[in-house]
Amino acid sequence: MRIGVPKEIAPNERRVALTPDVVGRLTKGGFEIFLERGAGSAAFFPDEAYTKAGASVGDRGSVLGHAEIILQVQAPNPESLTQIPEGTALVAFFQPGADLLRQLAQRRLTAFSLVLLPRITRAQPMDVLSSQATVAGYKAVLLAASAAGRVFPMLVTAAGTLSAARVLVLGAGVAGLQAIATARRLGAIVSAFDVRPAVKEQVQSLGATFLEMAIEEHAETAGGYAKELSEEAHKKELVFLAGAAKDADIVITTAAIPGKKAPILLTAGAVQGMKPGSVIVDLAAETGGNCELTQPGSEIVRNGVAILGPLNLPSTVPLHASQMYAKNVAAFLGHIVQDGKLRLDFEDQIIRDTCVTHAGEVRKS
Amino acid sequence: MRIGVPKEIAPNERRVALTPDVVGRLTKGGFEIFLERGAGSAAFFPDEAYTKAGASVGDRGSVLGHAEIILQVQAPNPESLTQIPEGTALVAFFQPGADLLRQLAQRRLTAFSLVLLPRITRAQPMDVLSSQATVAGYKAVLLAASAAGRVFPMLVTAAGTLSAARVLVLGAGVAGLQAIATARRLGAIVSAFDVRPAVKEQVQSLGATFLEMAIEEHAETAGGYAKELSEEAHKKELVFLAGAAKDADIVITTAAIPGKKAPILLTAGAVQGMKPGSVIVDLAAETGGNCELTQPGSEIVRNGVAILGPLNLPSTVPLHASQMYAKNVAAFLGHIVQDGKLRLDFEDQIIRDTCVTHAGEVRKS
Amino acid sequence: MTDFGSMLFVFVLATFIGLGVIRRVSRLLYTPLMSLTNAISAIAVVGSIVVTGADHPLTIRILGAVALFASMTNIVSGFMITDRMLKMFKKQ
Amino acid sequence: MTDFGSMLFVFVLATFIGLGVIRRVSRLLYTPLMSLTNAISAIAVVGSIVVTGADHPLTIRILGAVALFASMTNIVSGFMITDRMLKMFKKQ
Amino acid sequence: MHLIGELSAVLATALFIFALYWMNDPKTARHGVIAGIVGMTVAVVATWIQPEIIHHGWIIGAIALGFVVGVPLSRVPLTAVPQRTALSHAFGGLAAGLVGMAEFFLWKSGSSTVAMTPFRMSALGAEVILGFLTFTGSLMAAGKLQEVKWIPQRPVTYPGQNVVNIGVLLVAVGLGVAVVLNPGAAWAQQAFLAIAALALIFGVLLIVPIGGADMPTVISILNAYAGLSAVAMGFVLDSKLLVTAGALDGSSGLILSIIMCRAMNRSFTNVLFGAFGKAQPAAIKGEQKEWKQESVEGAAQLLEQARNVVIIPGYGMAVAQAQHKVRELYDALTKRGVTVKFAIHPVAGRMPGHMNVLLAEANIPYSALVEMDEINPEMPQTDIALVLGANDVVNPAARYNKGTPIYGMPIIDADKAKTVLAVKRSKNPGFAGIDNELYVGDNTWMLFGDAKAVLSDLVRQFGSGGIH
Amino acid sequence: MHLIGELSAVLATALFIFALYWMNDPKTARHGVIAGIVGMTVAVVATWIQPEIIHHGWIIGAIALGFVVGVPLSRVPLTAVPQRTALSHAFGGLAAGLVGMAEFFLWKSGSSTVAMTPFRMSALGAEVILGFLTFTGSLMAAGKLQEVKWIPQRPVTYPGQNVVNIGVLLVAVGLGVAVVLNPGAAWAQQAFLAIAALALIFGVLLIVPIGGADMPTVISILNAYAGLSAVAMGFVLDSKLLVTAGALDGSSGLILSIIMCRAMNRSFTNVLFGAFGKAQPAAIKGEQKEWKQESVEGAAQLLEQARNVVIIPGYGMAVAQAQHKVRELYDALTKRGVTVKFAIHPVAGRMPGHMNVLLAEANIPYSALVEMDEINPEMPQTDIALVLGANDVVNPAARYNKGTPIYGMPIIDADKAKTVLAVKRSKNPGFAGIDNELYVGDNTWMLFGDAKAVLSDLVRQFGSGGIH
Ligand SMILES: NC(=O)c1ccc[n+]([C@@H]2O[C@H](COP(=O)([O-])OP(=O)(O)OC[C@H]3O[C@@H](n4cnc5c(N)ncnc54)[C@H](OP(=O)(O)O)[C@@H]3O)[C@@H](O)[C@H]2O)c1
Ligand SMILES: NC(=O)c1ccc[n+]([C@@H]2O[C@H](COP(=O)([O-])OP(=O)(O)OC[C@H]3O[C@@H](n4cnc5c(N)ncnc54)[C@H](OP(=O)(O)O)[C@@H]3O)[C@@H](O)[C@H]2O)c1
Ligand SMILES: NC(=O)c1ccc[n+]([C@@H]2O[C@H](COP(=O)([O-])OP(=O)(O)OC[C@H]3O[C@@H](n4cnc5c(N)ncnc54)[C@H](O)[C@@H]3O)[C@@H](O)[C@H]2O)c1
Ligand SMILES: NC(=O)c1ccc[n+]([C@@H]2O[C@H](COP(=O)([O-])OP(=O)(O)OC[C@H]3O[C@@H](n4cnc5c(N)ncnc54)[C@H](O)[C@@H]3O)[C@@H](O)[C@H]2O)c1
Repeated sequence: MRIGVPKEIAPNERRVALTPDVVGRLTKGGFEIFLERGAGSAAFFPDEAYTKAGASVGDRGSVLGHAEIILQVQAPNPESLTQIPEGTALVAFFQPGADLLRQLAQRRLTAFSLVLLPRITRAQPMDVLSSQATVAGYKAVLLAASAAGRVFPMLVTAAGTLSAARVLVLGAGVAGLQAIATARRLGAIVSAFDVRPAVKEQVQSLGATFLEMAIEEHAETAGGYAKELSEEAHKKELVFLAGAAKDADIVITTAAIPGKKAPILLTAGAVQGMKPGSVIVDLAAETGGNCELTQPGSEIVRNGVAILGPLNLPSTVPLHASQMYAKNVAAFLGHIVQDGKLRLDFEDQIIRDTCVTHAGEVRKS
Repeated sequence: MRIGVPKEIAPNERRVALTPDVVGRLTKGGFEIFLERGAGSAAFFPDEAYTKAGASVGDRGSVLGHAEIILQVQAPNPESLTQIPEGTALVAFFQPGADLLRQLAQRRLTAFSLVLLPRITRAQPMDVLSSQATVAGYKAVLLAASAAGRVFPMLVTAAGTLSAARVLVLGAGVAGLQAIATARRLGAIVSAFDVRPAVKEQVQSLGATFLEMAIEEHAETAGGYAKELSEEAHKKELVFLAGAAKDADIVITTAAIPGKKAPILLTAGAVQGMKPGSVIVDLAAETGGNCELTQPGSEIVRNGVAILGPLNLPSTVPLHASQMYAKNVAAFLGHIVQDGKLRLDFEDQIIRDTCVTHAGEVRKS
Repeated sequence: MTDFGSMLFVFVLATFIGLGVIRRVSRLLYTPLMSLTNAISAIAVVGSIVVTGADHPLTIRILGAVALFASMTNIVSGFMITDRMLKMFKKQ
Repeated sequence: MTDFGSMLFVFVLATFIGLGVIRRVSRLLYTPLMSLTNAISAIAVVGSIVVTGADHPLTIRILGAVALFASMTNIVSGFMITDRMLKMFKKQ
Repeated sequence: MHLIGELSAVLATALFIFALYWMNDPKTARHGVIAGIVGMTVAVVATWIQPEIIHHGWIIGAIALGFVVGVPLSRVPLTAVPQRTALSHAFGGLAAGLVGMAEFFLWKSGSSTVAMTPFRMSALGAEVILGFLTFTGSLMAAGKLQEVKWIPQRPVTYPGQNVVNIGVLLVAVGLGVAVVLNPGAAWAQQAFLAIAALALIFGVLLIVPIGGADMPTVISILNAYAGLSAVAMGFVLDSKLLVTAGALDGSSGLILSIIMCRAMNRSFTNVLFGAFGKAQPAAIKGEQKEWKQESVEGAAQLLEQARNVVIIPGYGMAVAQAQHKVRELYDALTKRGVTVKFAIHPVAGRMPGHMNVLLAEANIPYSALVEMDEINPEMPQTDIALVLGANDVVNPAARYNKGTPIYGMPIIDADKAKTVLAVKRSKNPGFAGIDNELYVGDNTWMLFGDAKAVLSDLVRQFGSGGIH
Repeated sequence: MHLIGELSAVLATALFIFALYWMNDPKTARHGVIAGIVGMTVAVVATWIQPEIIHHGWIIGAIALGFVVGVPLSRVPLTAVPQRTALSHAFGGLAAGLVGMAEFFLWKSGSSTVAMTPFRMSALGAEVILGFLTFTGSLMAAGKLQEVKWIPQRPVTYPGQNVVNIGVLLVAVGLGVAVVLNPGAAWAQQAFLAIAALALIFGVLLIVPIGGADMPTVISILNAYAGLSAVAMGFVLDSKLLVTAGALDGSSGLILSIIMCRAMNRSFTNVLFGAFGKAQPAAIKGEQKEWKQESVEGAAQLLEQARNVVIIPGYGMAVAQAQHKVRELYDALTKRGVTVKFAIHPVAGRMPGHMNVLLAEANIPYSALVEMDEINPEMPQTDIALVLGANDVVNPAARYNKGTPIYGMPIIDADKAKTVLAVKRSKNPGFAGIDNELYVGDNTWMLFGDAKAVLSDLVRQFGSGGIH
């Protein structure tokens, strides 16, 4: 089967869908890989490494035009879409917006959105959400530490004692847990909060403190995701978190509810109550932000509190993020391709959930 | 005694010479503190905190004009100098360049450069070099980690194993040791090199590997500083380090020889040999850089290797850097002031070494 | 009347036991141990009783009574002071 | 001829020693320990020698010889296999 | 002459004590063997040179035969060591029984120089009973262990078994009492023979209801019996040496069986009189698998004896925050020359890299961490897989059970290791909520408890084992 | 009657053994005392009820007097316990000596039922010599410890001292041999009295050359002598109980003195025959301070008994990479209820925050870390300051010695703690290259060795101490 890997053209996207390492494994597995020239260079994978691994490197037109399956990180832009022949399959990591889906269906592409991958055990090797969230959680702490006016660890020195930074992590999913771990590594005193009850033990298993707030409702879905809170509970949460933020030097927010706008956890008032020099890193910026003041994609300062709303953090760690993405995608390929042909078995939960357009129809919305 | 603390006006300088905390202690000790409005704001110390601690906040002119001792981080610029009355004492952390010294002497200031503080045991509480190098070493690792295309710790995940970053630290003085410790905290595999033999044990005491190269000469002065190497030894070192850099993902260089240009440790050729995606953070940028390609104050990329030459890193952690600076300066004040008067006892090594101009004369060069 | 061999046997075996048991006594307890063994060694009381109480000449019995008094002092003060010291180890 | 009291004494003391010493044997060595004590318990050989070698009726001596053979087998195989097993603990 | 006898007895006793004492430590254990041999030689020679010993040929012959049989018996494969030990006990028991018989008949025939006090006669009875029951009991045990065809390996139980067994013993003891009270009676000789026969029968009955798993405990108890029969012989023959050596042997057997009982969670009294049967049936009835529990002592012993150990950490290690204790265990094991590796499953814990974060915190070198794909081929050669609060990631159901959520997930093949030790707090399932057959595997032993607490205990076991 | 005697002897022996065995553990130690009391009561009663005992009044009187003196003697302040023990030994020795004398004269007067074999006569001699030398020796020791005026506290030595001492002893022994060989001789009685006198003198001579520091060792040895005299009495009186109890006492005294010698770095032979003097002079001569070494066992004991411990880490902890062992020690101590704090000096190590990095790696909670300024006021109330590879930062010279590079540097006041334990590898100085008088302080004890190794040992001591 012919696989095409175009260069990512979205701004600030430095990842690449396949790495030479994975290319090698795929070619051994009978795939032919066509790679756009320079596709991996932003992630530090030179074209030679790909050719050595068995890929053919060519121009964008030929890559998009001749592949049976196109692997990307971001969704193709409208212009690229026109270059892709009808019936081609597309695997990428995109939010399935209505416009985009319509275009994909129009072009009769069989498109798979990895954002929709079910979080079930056997899908773990393909779980792009987890792998990229891991990178994001790690990087968020580095951003916070770089932006902070203080060092994270406690240091007793001849010039006095530097107290350890107090880091508060809101939302302890994959990214949140990784943030906790990274902040602890740097020597910070970490506490965390989440609405899902199972998280408490997980937070403690990383040596951090879990902040307890009595929420009467059951905030976890059967699938292990968080539910939106009732208005009353949410108000209670806001008051509670404003109190917690007061003591924090660093707040990292990662709360998300799948398919919904991110919940607001820090109001402008809560930010007002924080110490000057504190830093908020809002990982939910992409879906609106957990902090009321967050401006996605930029950094603002309010009352001496820096509020960072970084977008696409994983792309800033392109080498490892691509490595994981490529492994995820290869696992996904292995699942949807059988005997050299696309297996469109919609009984299969993974295929059913991720395939958003097929044969000119929008299957999901 | 009247102490004046003007706002730092050098570009990118966010530190402040005194913190409210230290102001409190000094006022209790009989000093009167005059602070320029907003002097601490960049380091997150609001004016109110200073007034609360007993300082008077005023405009620049009155602060410079009425103080008996002026405390600064950077040396005053020529314009400020004209505002300072003759005979005033000045304590700051500056390289004693000939031009500057001339101006200081001209204005008949009694100027102390904390850069020249002897590294003796009893001077440790005033040791600004150490305190600021501590911050720099820590921050250098954060810079490197942020710039790297990879994560530092080893992580075994469903999307494959991310290998730990290999960090090489060149020059293991105060900043280098702190860099080693910080990189180890983040989970990197760290090795280090220095010409002073005593450093080996110190590097190992942080759990890192010391790279051994047989240097025949004794590269340590009686004061515990490094000497310049002979040309031959230096050549040998360059070859050795080029080899070591090949394996590294991150190189942090901190080598310095007091009063001299920083030694070159990484040639353009060595950089060529490094892996794409590697990062060099050159802490010696201020004195020319340890890497041949370093451009002080900016970041360049060569063969996929990012070379960062940050200037004034401590200033990017203004809160803690100022806190330590202020404690150092207060300790120095305690040493040079006795019974409310400047004690110009040139028998005292600390005073002798640091006092660069007095009574219109340049005492050091 | 016991034969010499048995006595020797008993002595050797008891010494082994003594060495084995004492070696394992907690370092914390050496001082009370010393007073305890001190009390136990006053087992010489057995001999004194025989000498004192049997139908012997007066001088002999006086010797015995002094010995008995001495041993008894040991026993009483030895056990009591040991117990007093041990009471101080409530912590554990 | 030893009296009953001494024997009892010896038995009690030896049991104490046995308990004390064995309790401290490394868990690693229980198997060799078992074969070693097995060999030592073949001390019954002493009785067999007397029965076999003294001037007794033939039947008695045959009983003795069988016992002697049995004990001797124990001694030989017991010590030898213990040593063989212990040789395997070179590691430490 | 008498003095030499006494002194050599003291010497031999001391040597025997040292022999056992030196078994404390593998380093000195071989000195122990030498001390034992010297002690035994001293005892034999001292006895032999007594003037009343005249039939030297007989002695030499029997001893030679002993060597002929003993040497090959010491060369059995290590797997057959338990049988050999049992067989040895049988020989020991036989010797004691025979000597007892001989003494009795000697005395009956009037040719004994020994005065037959009631005490001595009681001792004689005890010697014969203990000796012969040890003889047949040990033979049976050896047979069961060797899986001899006509000896049923399975425990054989029937109603009223204990009554029958105790009955047989009581009759023998009763006859003994009768003989002691009427040593001169005409029937005494017959009674004595009957005692011997009953003891022989009792030995068989004692072992019949016992299953293979309990055999080591039984052998250890038989060891104690053999020792006690030597003590009795000592009383008869008026030999303090016999009494001491026998007492050493008896107490050692006792201690070992107590320890073994404890390790198997059995009460000692349950074992003491052959009432072993009771706990057995459940295990035999169905093929239903059982959770087998190991004591911390037992686990420490297993780990010490292993050449290579693979530790498989999971979420439970994280929950217990046991990483520092893991490091102590790692240190203790590597110090003993055991190779220790950590097998890290890609989704162990609850976040990517969860195990890495914790193990790095505890300063476990990266080089000791091995990925799943690398370790799996090595698992069959692994002596011990220590599963530390991991569950789903070692669940063999992932390989074949399509009904489970984890089907298809690659797992760490802990079940292929020679022995598995698994630490968890309860029988509860892990994240995926499914049962794990690994825990009831034949070669799996559970260590129930919080991972940190269990590891503390384990590490302490090593610490204390090393000193004494 | 005889049977009761034998059985009660066995019982009393067993009780004494248990009494000592229970001293293993503070938890059971008081049971030990009860066992001892019961054992003693059994022995006394069994003796008393013998038919030949007829003068009950005498016995009651002597016993009552024993209580009258004994009870107050047990109420001495704890500081006087050593003297009391010594005095007690004196009483024990006296009793043995007197009984020996009595036995001898009884036998001489022909009113003894005991056959005086040479063996028994030797035992009698030993009893008297050991008893009387213990008597005066212990009295002297008690006097020295109590600082009685007319007994010189300082060691008194003179040339040829050892020759004189050994001479006296040899004469006594020689006389003893003569008596054994000619028990019936006319001069035997005088000779026997002379033996007693010489023993009394020897006891005094034995203690004269010994200084206060060695006294505990000496007392322990005297304890052994007292025990041996009881053994000898047992041989004379044909009492196995005396022999066992005496042997227990003798071996305990022996072991304790060996342990004490080891802890003080003295050879045991050096102490055995009163040749203590030799090592002394150096200590007396000048006021020059000495490095005192503590054993790991001793240190563990000290730490266990402390209520609060302050650990002062320095560069040596870092060099040894001992942080994880430090954590183990921290765990072990806090588990025992000891309060542990870490005093972090601003320049400990070789970089700012050096100690923090390492202690955080080992997961020591931040709350346990205390800054210098905060800990210093607490130091005088600190039971133990454990200086762990720190040197300059605890060097009192910084306070007053203007000549040193560290003059004026604030230090952690380790020297003000009640006891200081200092771990380092050698007597080498630290970074500043200057001597540290803290290490030779009166309340300081060195633990030489690599910090990691020393801590491992310490932690193992705790581990093993808890089990047995
Ligand atoms: N790594 C990831 O990124 C990630 C993310 C989400 C989900 N998951 C899932 O999490 C699971 C990970 O597998 P796993 O084997 O590591 O964990 P697991 O299957 O959840 O098993 C953990 C085991 O540890 C035991 N345990 C818990 N606390 C303990 C304590 N204090 N002491 C001793 N044992 C304790 C539990 O048994 P007791 O309760 O009886 O003690 C449990 O059986 C997988 O199913 C994976 O799919 C992983
Ligand atoms: N913190 C900073 O920023 C900084 C920077 C530069 C200099 N300094 C200077 O460094 C010194 C720090 O004081 P410090 O007390 O921490 O250190 P120190 O005075 O250098 O003493 C360290 C002690 O540790 C012992 N040691 C070394 N390795 C050991 C091992 N493996 N096991 C056990 N002991 C070991 C050494 O004695 P043995 O050799 O006998 O074992 C030595 O006495 C001060 O003088 C300070 O001024 C500090
Ligand atoms: N079974 C698997 O194989 C597998 C793999 C990966 C992840 N997961 C699970 O998927 C789940 C979601 O992980 P994710 O990181 O993608 O989550 P996410 O990004 O959707 O949300 C991040 C976190 O925000 C929390 N949150 C939502 N609303 C909040 C509020 N109002 N206040 C505070 N916190 C709030 C959520 O509970 C969640 O923990 C987790 O349970 C994770 O364990 C399962
Ligand atoms: N005694 C005290 O109180 C005290 C306090 C602080 C620092 N110090 C000492 O001062 C000394 C200098 O510390 P610093 O951080 O300011 O040093 P620095 O900034 O002058 O130099 C940094 C490091 O670069 C190294 N270096 C120089 N040339 C090199 C080459 N060609 N190759 C490799 N490495 C080279 C030096 O050895 C030094 O370790 C250290 O010994 C430190 O311990 C002492």
